[in-house]
Amino acid sequence: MAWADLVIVIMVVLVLVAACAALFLKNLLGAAVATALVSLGVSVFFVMLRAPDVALTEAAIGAGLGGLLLALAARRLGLWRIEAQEESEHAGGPAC
Amino acid sequence: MLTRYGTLLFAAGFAFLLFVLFTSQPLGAPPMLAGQALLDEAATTVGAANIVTAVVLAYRGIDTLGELSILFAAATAVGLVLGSAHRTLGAGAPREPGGFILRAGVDFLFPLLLLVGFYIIVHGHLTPGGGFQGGVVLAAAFVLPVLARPTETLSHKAMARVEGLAGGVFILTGLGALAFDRAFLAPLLGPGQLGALLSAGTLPVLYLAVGLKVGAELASLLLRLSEDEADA
Amino acid sequence: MSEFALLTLLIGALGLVALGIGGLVLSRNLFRVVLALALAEAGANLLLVLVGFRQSAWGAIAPIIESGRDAASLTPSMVDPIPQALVLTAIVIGVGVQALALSLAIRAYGAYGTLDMNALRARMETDIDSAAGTQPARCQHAPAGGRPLPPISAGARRADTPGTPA
Amino acid sequence: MNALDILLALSALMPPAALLFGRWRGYAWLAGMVLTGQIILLAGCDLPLAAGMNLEIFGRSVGWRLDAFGRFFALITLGVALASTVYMGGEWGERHAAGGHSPRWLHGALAGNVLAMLLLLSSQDLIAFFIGWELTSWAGFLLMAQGGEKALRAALRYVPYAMSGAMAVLGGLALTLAWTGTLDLAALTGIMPTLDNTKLALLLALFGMGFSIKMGLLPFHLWQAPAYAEAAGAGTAFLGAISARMGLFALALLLVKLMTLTRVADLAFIEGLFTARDLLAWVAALTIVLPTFTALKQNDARYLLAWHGIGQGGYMLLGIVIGDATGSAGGLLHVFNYATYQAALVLAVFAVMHRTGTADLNSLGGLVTRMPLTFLVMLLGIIGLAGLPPMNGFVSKWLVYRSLMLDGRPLLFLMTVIGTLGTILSVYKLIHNTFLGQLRAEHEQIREAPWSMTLPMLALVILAFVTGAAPGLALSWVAEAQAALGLPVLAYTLGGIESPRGNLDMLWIVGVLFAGFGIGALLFYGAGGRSKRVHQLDNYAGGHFLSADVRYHYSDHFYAGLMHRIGPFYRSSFTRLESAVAAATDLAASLMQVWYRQTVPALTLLVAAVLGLSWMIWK
Amino acid sequence: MSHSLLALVVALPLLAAFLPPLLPGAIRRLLGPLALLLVAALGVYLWRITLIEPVSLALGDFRPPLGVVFYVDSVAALFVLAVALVTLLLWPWRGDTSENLDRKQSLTLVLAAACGGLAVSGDLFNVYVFYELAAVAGYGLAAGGGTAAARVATFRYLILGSLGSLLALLGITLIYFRAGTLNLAHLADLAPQTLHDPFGLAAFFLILLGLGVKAELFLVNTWAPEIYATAEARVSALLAGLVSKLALLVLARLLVLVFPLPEARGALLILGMLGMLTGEFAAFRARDIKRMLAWSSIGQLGAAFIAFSIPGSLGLAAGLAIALHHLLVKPALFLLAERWGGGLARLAGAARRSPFGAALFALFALSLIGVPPLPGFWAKYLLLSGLAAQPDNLYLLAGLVVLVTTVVEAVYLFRVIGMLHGRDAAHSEKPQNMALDMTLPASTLAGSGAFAALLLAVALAAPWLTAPLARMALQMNDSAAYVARVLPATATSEATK
Repeated sequence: MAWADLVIVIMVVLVLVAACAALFLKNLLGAAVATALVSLGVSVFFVMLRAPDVALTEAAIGAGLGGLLLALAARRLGLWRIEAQEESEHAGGPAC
Repeated sequence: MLTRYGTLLFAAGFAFLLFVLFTSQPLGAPPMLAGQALLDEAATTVGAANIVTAVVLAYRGIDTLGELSILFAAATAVGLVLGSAHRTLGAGAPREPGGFILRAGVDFLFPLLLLVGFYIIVHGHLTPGGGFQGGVVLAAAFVLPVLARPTETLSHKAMARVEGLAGGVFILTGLGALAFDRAFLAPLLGPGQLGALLSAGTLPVLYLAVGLKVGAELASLLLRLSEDEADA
Repeated sequence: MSEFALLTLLIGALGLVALGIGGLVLSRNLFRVVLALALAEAGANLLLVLVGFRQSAWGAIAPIIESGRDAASLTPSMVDPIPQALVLTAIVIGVGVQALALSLAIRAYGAYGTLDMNALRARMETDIDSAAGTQPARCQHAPAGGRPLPPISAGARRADTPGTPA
Repeated sequence: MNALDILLALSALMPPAALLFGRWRGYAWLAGMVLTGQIILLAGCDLPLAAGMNLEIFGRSVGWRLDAFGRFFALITLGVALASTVYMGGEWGERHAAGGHSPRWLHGALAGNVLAMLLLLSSQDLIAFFIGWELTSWAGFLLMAQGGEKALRAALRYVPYAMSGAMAVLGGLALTLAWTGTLDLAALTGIMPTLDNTKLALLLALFGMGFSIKMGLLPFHLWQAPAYAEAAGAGTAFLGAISARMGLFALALLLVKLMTLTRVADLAFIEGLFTARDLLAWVAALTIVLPTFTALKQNDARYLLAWHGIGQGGYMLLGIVIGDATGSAGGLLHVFNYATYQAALVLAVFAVMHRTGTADLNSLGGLVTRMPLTFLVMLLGIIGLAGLPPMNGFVSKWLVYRSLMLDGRPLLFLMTVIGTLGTILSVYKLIHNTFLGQLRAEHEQIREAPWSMTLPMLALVILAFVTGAAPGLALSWVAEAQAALGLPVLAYTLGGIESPRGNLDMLWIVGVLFAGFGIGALLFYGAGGRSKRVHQLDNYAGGHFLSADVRYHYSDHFYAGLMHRIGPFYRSSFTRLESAVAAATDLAASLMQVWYRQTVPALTLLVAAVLGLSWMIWK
Repeated sequence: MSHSLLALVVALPLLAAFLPPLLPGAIRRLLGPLALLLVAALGVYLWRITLIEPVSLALGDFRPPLGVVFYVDSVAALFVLAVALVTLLLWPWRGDTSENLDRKQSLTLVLAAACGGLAVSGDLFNVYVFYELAAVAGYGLAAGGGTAAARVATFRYLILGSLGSLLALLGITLIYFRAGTLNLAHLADLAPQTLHDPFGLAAFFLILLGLGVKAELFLVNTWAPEIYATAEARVSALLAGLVSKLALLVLARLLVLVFPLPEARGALLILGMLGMLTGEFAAFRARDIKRMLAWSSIGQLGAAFIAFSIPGSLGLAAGLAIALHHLLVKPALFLLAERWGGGLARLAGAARRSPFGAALFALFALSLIGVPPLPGFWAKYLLLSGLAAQPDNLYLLAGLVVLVTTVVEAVYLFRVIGMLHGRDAAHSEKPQNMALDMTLPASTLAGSGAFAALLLAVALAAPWLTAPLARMALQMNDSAAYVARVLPATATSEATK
């Protein structure tokens, strides 16, 4: 197995782990960060697939802007407050 | 529980089915019926060294127009949903201004981001990157100061003007082709010297419009999401 | 890129799609639903670029003609530019939709104070019903406006008639 | 423009005219004159007649062409419409309008019905036929719905029936087109009998169901009585007299002309024993018996008559299904006869309602002295309905009985006789509870109905009497219709029929009857003619004096003994069937709504995608 | 190319959507209707020339398989006209604030542009873009109702729609993976060798599910009752009337051009039948008009799917007739529901307040259930005669479903008519009914009346419209002509090399 292949396998595993983290992390802000990480990982794949334009776009829009959007939204949803995280997974958000 | 495992099973099944479909012929050897022909002629007919740009702006310019419209529609819809009339900062929890370092950094970053953004945009037809990526950088340049200093605001009206102007320029440039008896969105002014900054006809103009429009729309999206709610 | 690497990427892309869709179905939290959607979209985009990847004898070249190189010699080994253009479009579309979804979630949260899909749906149905002035859906009453046929009256039970007028 | 064009054009002008000028008092007279003109025009023209208007839609021509069979029904339609219009134009219409109802819409609905029926009766192909059919249904709905809240509910109950019927017909139409390649009735006449048995049976089932619903054949009859009874007065008369007969027209067209009765007889449930034709005959016979005895139970005069309307349809169908010259002539003639006396009866009942405000048989009585003309109309009408000489109802029923006997169907004959028995019993209840017996104190000041009401009623019963005494007048049209339909033609005379197996001469019968009356009168008056006229409230019973407020005349629970005997057979089986269908629909609807209340539609989408993809890949 | 004008179908509404911030108030209110009028005029012009011969336009003058192609046959031209007219009739003249009105008008214009684009586009991915455009504009408009319930419903709609788009994108990826092109004509040319196998069918199924979301296809139509119950009536009218038809048209085109296979037809047929059954029966128990109309429209679109599954131009004619008829009737009904949108019980006696409105409702109801000589009857006639002519028994079953559901439809529509004409609300026991004014505003009556006028005009002109309809169906069915027009022979051979 070539080094390049190994790198790719590791990357894929990392991306999938990040994706799982995005889905299963109790902390929604952390999940948002994980999603941005997935985007970053995917943009690396784009580079490998000789798609620099797409890679740039994914990094800038998917990871950067998307992450920013998620973070801003999370703030307005009150997900930055630590105490809210416990119930958010079960009751789906802080009780009003 | 049943739903959970059932869903996982079906999601895995879906992936498996797609795997079967995508491995039914070898990867890495696409038929590229349209792709190859396009690669062969793009340099000469469009004159953009970055062929993806040629596809995005020339061959599939209408897709890009649609995409800009989607972004426009999304920004408009977000405006409709979140509203903009009330920008009362005192209503919610008072937002602390960012730290000194953040503010200083933002002040330093602003011209830099602006420069980088425009650079990416105008070189879109030559190198990777272009209107979209540059637009994001521009949006960041304008939004970061606002995020750092809550007292500062950007005029939604001004952004709407920029947005409208950029969109109008894109369509009018496309329609300009009609005056020369060409089809909508046909690149004008000839392909020029491959690899030169002023080449690929009207493509840089289009990309500039795209960049401004994307920048303005993304900035307005970000701002709306960052604004505190005035009413529940 | 070896065939193995491509297959790995394929599995990665499909894994993202599957995780995204599965997460979309299973998440009750609106915010996480949006995250799941973003994951699935990233996977689909990767898939589209993967499909346009070409591994020729001289390796794979990005579809950009570097200055000073002869275009004709490069193009036969370039990867397909069309899917890349499509993915550019798809990414931007995805972000637009994501922003819209987030703003809707913010508003829903603002109104109902929860992000739980089940609770929101129930509240929504109650709101719809009360706005229309109708019975809630679970209620097994007759539809407003009456049944299509008059109920069997006592008189009709005795004889094959719809009853005589009072 | 030929006569048919003029006829249709005039009818097409009337509904908008009614909607515009219906409030104007003279409108009824105008409409009456137009209808009279149409009758004269129609009676005088030579047939068959094709309309000039011929449309080309989706490569098929849609046209109208009237033959003698259609004309027979068209004349009845116009005649009944004339009587109803005149009736509506007078005092009754004013009262109706004063009650918050719109005379414009009532006139408009009636005119719309006439137009729809003329279009139906003169259709040349199945598309034109279906257009007419649907227009008839919905114009009928419009007429039914105009009698207030109850009428509206009854009309809404009619909707599922009408629509099921229409859809069955439309399905039959589509299959006919697919199997024969044509929709032209003339072309179908040759082609349809050549279809194989399965296809023919399916077509018969579809069309048959559609037509039976309109006709009110068992088990599709439940809608008819309330819908017809609750309609506004003149509307009830029109609906009851002719509307349901459109189903008979269509059935006759289908069975006799398109499929031919011999082919229908080929469709056997049990080879050689029980065929589709037998089924139809038995359905017709049951339709005579069951609704007639249901009518017996009614305490509302309108419902009583409406239930009879369902039962009388059975005679007509029975005659046509028998299919010989006598039987089919009897069936067709019964359409005409029935229309005359049914319209008269309904109008009479509404005249009583007009004066007393009720049609409840338990709260009427003794009106004979107050409304003698109306009494006369009702008397003659019920004689016709019961099928007794000298009225025309006797002739048509006699023809049907005779053909049943000659055809060797004694059981069916027995059924018709039982039905007639029930009819006699129930019409006696009608006239007795309304006009005979004790006059109610609150009806003391009742006057005879106005001329605008009695005139049409009288005209109708006189017509019923004249065509009873001289059935040849009507039989000429019947014979024409038989010829046009392809049935054996009845040999008729002015007084009845002439055949080697027995004549009927109504002139003689009526003559003898009146001679008998005359002799009886002579004997009575010759013997002194002793009779004493007392005041109706001057009551003596068995030597006991009863004060005016005590009723000695009870009309509640009429035929209580009989009802006690046959009651067990009258469980509400059909009503239950109807409710079961409704409940099943409701249940299905609830189940379907569950689908649209999913919490996670994405899950369904995922499952569907997986299953669909698997199907596509491994199929 | 003299037909380069047809790009204006998309460009004009978009321009009118983008420019308002740059213009003074007086002009900007007129810009949208003006653009739509121009598009309508363009539609009429295109329809007249395309009835003779379809036209195509290679955008940017690029050789067809490379660039994006617009292809306009008479069907597409008619839909362009319909898009412009219906949008104009449903134009949002009023809003709560001037800002929101601007936004709604912009979104409406974007929606019109997207619908026009869907009608004329000849490129698979371009279709996807326009579809997404219509979707996003639709989400925005649906959420614009302003209530919290509308936001939740829109969120659910958005998630389902995005998932659908994702599936459609996967389908497109599959097709590109196999065929290497996105041009519909090119795909039609290549399909017999490359796509007529389980692989292609799988791709078709994914696209069907994806685009089916907007077309209210069974399985992915659960959003419809929620959205139509919460959105503004005009928006519901746009979504149910226009957007669903365009999605349907795209699917039908895909079916005819690229996947004319029995399995694909079977999927459409079965899903259409299920949609009809569930929609009409669910409407039977609906308690308020808006959801009743939503379910009814699901049922009607099911009928259209059934029609398009019939092979040959007869099925297309039936499908077009049903779709166009529904396009005329459903928006008008939703307009009436603007004021009459609540529970059915509230409608008691409303006919006395607005007799004209009640008459319009009755007219549309009659046409919807197919009472001749209204246009709905001809659509149903075409559908049933098409179904009866098929040898497969499944088609006969579909015919039965159509007949049964029509009866159900008649019952619930007439129940409403009965309610309208029933006893006045003042007489009923519930006092809160008195507070609601059931008198329809003049704007509603005018809009709805315009639809009714169109409907009656079609009814009167039916004998003269059958030939154009047949011609349209023939053109749509003629995939060889499509390929030949978009890819002249030289281009085909060169591109496939």
